[in-house]
Amino acid sequence: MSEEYVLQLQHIRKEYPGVVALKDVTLELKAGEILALIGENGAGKSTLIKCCSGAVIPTSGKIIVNGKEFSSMTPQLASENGIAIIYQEFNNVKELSAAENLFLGRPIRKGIVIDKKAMEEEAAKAFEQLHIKIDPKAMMKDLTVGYQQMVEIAKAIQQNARILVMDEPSAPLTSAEVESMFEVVELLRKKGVSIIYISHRLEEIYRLSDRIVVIRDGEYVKTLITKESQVEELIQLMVGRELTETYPPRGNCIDKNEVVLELKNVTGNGDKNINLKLHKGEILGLGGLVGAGRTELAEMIFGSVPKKSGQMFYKGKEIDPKSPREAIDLGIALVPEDRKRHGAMLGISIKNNINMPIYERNSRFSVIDEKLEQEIAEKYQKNMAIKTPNLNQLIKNLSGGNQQKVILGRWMAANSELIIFDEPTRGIDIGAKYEIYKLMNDLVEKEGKSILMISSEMEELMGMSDRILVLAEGNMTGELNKEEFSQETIMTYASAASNE
Amino acid sequence: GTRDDGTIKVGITIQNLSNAYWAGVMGKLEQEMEARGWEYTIVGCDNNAGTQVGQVENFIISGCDLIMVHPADAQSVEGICSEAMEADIKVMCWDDPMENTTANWVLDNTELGREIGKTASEFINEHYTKDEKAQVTVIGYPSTKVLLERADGIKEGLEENCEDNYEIIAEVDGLEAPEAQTNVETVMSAHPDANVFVGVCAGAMIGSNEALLAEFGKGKIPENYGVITTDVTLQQLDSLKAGNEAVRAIVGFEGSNEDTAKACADMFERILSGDDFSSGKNIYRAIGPITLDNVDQILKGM
Amino acid sequence: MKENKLGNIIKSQAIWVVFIVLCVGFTIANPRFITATNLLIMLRQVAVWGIASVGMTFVILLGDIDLATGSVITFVNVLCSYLMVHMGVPMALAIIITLAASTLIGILNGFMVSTIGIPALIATFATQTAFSGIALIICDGQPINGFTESFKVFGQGKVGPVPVPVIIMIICFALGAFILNKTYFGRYFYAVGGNIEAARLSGIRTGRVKYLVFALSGFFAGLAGLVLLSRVNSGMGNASLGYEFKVITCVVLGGVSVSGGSGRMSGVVAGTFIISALNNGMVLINLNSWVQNIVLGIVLVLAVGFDCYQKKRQAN
Amino acid sequence: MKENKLGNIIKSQAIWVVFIVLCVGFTIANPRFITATNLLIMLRQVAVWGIASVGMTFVILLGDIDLATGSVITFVNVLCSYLMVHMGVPMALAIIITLAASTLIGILNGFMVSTIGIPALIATFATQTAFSGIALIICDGQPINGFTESFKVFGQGKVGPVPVPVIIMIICFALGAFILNKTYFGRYFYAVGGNIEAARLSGIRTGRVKYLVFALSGFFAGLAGLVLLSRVNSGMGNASLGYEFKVITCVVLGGVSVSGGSGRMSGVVAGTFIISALNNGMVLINLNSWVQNIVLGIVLVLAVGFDCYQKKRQAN
Ligand SMILES: Nc1ncnc2c1ncn2[C@@H]1O[C@H](COP(=O)(O)OP(=O)(O)OP(=O)(O)O)[C@@H](O)[C@H]1O
Ligand SMILES: Nc1ncnc2c1ncn2[C@@H]1O[C@H](COP(=O)(O)OP(=O)(O)OP(=O)(O)O)[C@@H](O)[C@H]1O
Ligand SMILES: [Mg+2]
Ligand SMILES: [Mg+2]
Repeated sequence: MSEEYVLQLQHIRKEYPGVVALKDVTLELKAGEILALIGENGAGKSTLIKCCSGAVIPTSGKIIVNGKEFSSMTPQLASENGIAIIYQEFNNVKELSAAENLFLGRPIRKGIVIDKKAMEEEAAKAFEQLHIKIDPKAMMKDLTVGYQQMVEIAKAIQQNARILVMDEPSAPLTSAEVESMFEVVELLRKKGVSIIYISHRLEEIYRLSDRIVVIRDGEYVKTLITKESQVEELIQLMVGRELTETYPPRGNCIDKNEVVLELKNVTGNGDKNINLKLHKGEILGLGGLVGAGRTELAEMIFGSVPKKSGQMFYKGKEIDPKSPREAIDLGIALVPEDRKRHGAMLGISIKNNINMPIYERNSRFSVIDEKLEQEIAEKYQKNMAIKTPNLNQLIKNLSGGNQQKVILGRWMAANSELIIFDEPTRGIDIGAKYEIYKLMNDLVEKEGKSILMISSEMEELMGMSDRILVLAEGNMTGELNKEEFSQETIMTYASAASNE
Repeated sequence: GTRDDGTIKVGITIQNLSNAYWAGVMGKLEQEMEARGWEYTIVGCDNNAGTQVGQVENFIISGCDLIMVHPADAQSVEGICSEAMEADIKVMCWDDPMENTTANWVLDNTELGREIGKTASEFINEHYTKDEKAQVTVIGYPSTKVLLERADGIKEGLEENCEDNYEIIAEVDGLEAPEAQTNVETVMSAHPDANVFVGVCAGAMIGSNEALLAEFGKGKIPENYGVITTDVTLQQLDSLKAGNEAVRAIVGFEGSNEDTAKACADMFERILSGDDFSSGKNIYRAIGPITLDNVDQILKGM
Repeated sequence: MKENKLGNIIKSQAIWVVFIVLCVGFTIANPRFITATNLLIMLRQVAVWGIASVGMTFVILLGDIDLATGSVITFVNVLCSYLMVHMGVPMALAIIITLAASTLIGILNGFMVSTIGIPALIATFATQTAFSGIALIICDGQPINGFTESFKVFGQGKVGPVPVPVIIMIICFALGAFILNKTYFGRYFYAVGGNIEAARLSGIRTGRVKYLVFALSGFFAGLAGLVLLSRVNSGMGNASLGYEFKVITCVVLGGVSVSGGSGRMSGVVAGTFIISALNNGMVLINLNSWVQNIVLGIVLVLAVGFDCYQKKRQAN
Repeated sequence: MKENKLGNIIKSQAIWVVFIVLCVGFTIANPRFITATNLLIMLRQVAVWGIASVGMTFVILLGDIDLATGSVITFVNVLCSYLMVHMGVPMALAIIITLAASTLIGILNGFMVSTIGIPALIATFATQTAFSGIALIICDGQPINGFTESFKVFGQGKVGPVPVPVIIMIICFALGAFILNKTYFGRYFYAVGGNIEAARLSGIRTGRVKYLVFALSGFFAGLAGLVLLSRVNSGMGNASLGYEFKVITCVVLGGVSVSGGSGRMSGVVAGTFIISALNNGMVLINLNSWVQNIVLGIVLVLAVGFDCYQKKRQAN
């Protein structure tokens, strides 16, 4: 490995009104290495790497690519200098085909005329390399979240970039897809591509990276050689304290006699004949591959999408919520998987975001009790350890993880009895994860609530659930009790339907 | 007639059908044509020449025997009117002395403006002197040719008929009543002794009358304050007749709406019956002031 | 937080600064501008737009737009005068029926936008077109007049020196600010305007919110129409052509973002005042009405542009 | 994918079905409707809007809107006739100058929208207001006429039985379809309209795309203005009040989504034809012009509503 740096971000500082996202961070990428960038939510990882494409213009600092210095970057310059970036948020055009998305901004063309066929052929090749079956002509909006992410990855690879930056590429993917992505990453490494890899999943970091850069609160902390580092050390550097357990223990608090939620042959929204029982004080895990239909099931329970047939019982009474409002009033909550689109109301304050479902409850003749509003917001800011200078801050100015905490706070405040978590810790750092797990435990243990948890992280699913149900292509394919938990069994069930 | 069943069909396009004066006259004209057993289509072009050309095209294709245009811009419809003439359709123009027509029923808008100016002068001469000049506001709407000509005519008429006893203190827009009212209020605020308002249309009169009523109250408007414009609508005539409002005179045409409609229908008859207009195809419309003296007679035909 | 509030104050004041600069300029050109009488006249003139702008603010906050406002005002003019004059309906009842009708038009818009899913621009444009036709049919293109004296109060009356329409406008502004800041509906407007799907998943019945907002827009337009009717004392089938854009201009000048989710009532008040000062001042200084158009366009670009440019720079 | 294409075809055909139903209806009411002469006249009448709708389609695909179109058409009318009549500029040069000027107005809009960040609705409304004033100042409120005979060709000429404006419109439609489907910048319009941030981060110079689209909209409006001028043979300061909404209606009827990112040129052709059939047919069947407004509103709601309702149901 040569000691020459292909990319240097030097003394980068980025200020937002009221927030300093980065304070003098330096990061240097060597030729042909995989450099992991880790840090808590809001540490500034995404902001930092956005600087090398011009998606974010740093307040001060230098960007040096292959020895050439740039005071400011643009997406065009970055691409001309061999940099490709997979962003944490999706960056696709829903109304164009997968192939056109793959070639967005650099279509194959003859003169001013595009060559659609060539693009489709190239796209098909790229998808094949990733072992995914995506029709290049399919509209982006018709693809699932996981597939959309795979298109993003294919797009970055397709550019034949010398420098590849990946910001949490695995977050929306299932294990099988993560595997094929890893193969490609290894292949690229062999070809001499230099890679910056951001993830909250430490096992990925250990598997792939050569060196690790840790940042915290917008400041550079330390660079480590992966092989010489310890997980405990990493975590301590990230969160600034020691964490002993990944999954906090929880006493048995399940009340077998009280069934909070029962589904009988629920069909609709892509799911068929789903039966399940959730007891009071239980955390029931829902496992499966991308497209298994778990989110769809959650949407039906939450009244967001109507079911076609079957029955739902909540605390023994039959229910058929026609809107989220009805579900919320019954005591059901949903922490959605796509935070930016379905969770956070980005343009309004943290305080309003937390209070949104309970305004009617806390109003008199439609007039809001502003004191109560403030108290509630303060309470859950404290409980959820939301990092913010003040509660009137717009939620869009928070990092992904902190946004998630606001959403969790919202449902805590709404006093829901049954909380559905759809990928509760997607893109959330270890420190915050632990807090959220503890909170989930407290909810079932101390407050007698019940939780339905959808998760694609196998570890998390097994670590947190009391029982696991597995879905495949809209069918329920298996149920596991705690003592039966194992990755292999879950995977077998998860791929059951497609094997038939 | 070219119609299969022998009935006569008339196509009419006018500048603006949502305008009170036009809606009123056209309503009466409809009655006249119905009485004669004709078929008709009346459309407004919203002061838009392009639209009007299209409307004449549609009339040609729908097999009219007579097309009447009240042109947004006479020059623009000359071409299409000549096509109509070629198709053996009679064409009449209301207002302008057009070329490609069978006959024109002409209103000289500059002349009409002059008449308004003259009528206003009589009022001014009666109430004002060299030492105490009338403070005149001209209410126009400079975006259409017709109204622009009227406004210019008004100024000429004032100059010709007044002694040195007036002064134009403001010129403002006011095609529709609310706009006129707002602008007159502003003028009165800028010139507290603004007292004579002369305008080019019904909206100008209704708006300024209402502004004066609001300022002084009914019956309390000083004698030397007045509003004089053209167009014959019921509301204007009522205000004039009431006597305790600001309306002093209206410059009208043939008389009532009914008179106008009848005169127009008579023109239609003459044209349809194949009268020869080659010696003089421009028939000029009568213009004359309506005052308290003849208002009752006119109101009968509204 | 302090900083933020200060920033907001400065931002909203930028609009007020524009207003004050305009006032000073006009006063220099014609000292009568600043007299109490003229200022009251100025406000009276803008009352119709100001009242309608309250409903429009809600609609624009939702990220929608209401092009039907002008037609609703015209329709109300014609309907109310038809009821009172041709059908002999007592004034109070006629007013109630008229306001109900205008609110219903708003609900029709809400139905098209929310239930059918037609973009507001198109749905309300269709309503505009259709109701301008209906208004003309009702009145047969003729002005309707001859109301009772008491009806004049709304448009021409005064309480002390203050014209009644100005009082109505101020009450509407206050009501608008109250709804936006103190009631949960107001919070919902911002939430739905900002991210409708997230709002729905937080338990807001977004469909109902849209209905409510369009109904309110219809209602305020109806009220504005009544004030106009009383002011001009005659119902006409073309009373308010293009008023929707006057009203939209007031709202947007006031800093309400047309993409929805942000804006404040106080800004709209300032926007309305600016338009009113311009309308009045340009006539006072005898500006040619063609040039007035150019000035209006430039002021709009400068005022909105300043705000947008700031935001754009901040975003980076 | 097959399914998808089929779906698209059915969708775009829904608009054509509306067109055919209208034609059949009008023909039954008045057989003259379906004569070749009338159909050509019908197309000639709509040519001005059809030409302008090509540029408007691009703008709406971007999720923006161009309210300046009507003013640009008026401005072009006045400018070109002023140059030819009052300044004696030769026809060809006058046309070139005029088209350049209209494109420049488009670029001005692009500057305000892209560089300053003013929402298109506001920016182009300001342009509309200002340029309607400028046009009136140039012509002093008077029509300008007295062009050379050869100038009449664009609006009144014929090639065989086919009017020249119809030919120009067809060329513009074909050019529009080519740009949208075959050229890379046409695809960029979809990308920028669909997700501007993604487009930017993929290296598309989104600012330039906006400039280009508004410039094209100005250019096509300019061309439409020239055709109108040649058709009416006289330049007026209020030639095309409200044309922008006629043009927007054609585009939106044609299924182009006002939120940007989706729509096809063939749909816009259908939308234009529907408007043209309605305009022509309603006069042929002697429909009262007030009722015409009501019919227009209802057709707009039905056609767009059907599409939107389908999409809304599909989304669930
Ligand atoms: N547009 C913005 N305006 C204001 N503050 C911002 C903005 N974008 C990011 N920030 C702030 O910058 C900091 C860094 O955010 P960033 O998204 O880079 O974190 P991250 O390390 O990628 O976190 P995560 O792991 O949650 O994705 C956060 O404190 C956030 O609040
Ligand atoms: N917009 C859409 N249009 C058509 N089909 C869709 C759409 N979204 C999802 N689907 C289909 O619905 C099914 C469920 O997809 P989804 O990814 O939501 O499942 P999931 O179990 O929630 O997966 P995840 O692990 O991502 O939570 C898949 O078969 C997918 O193809
Ligand atoms: Mg991040
Ligand atoms: Mg899911």
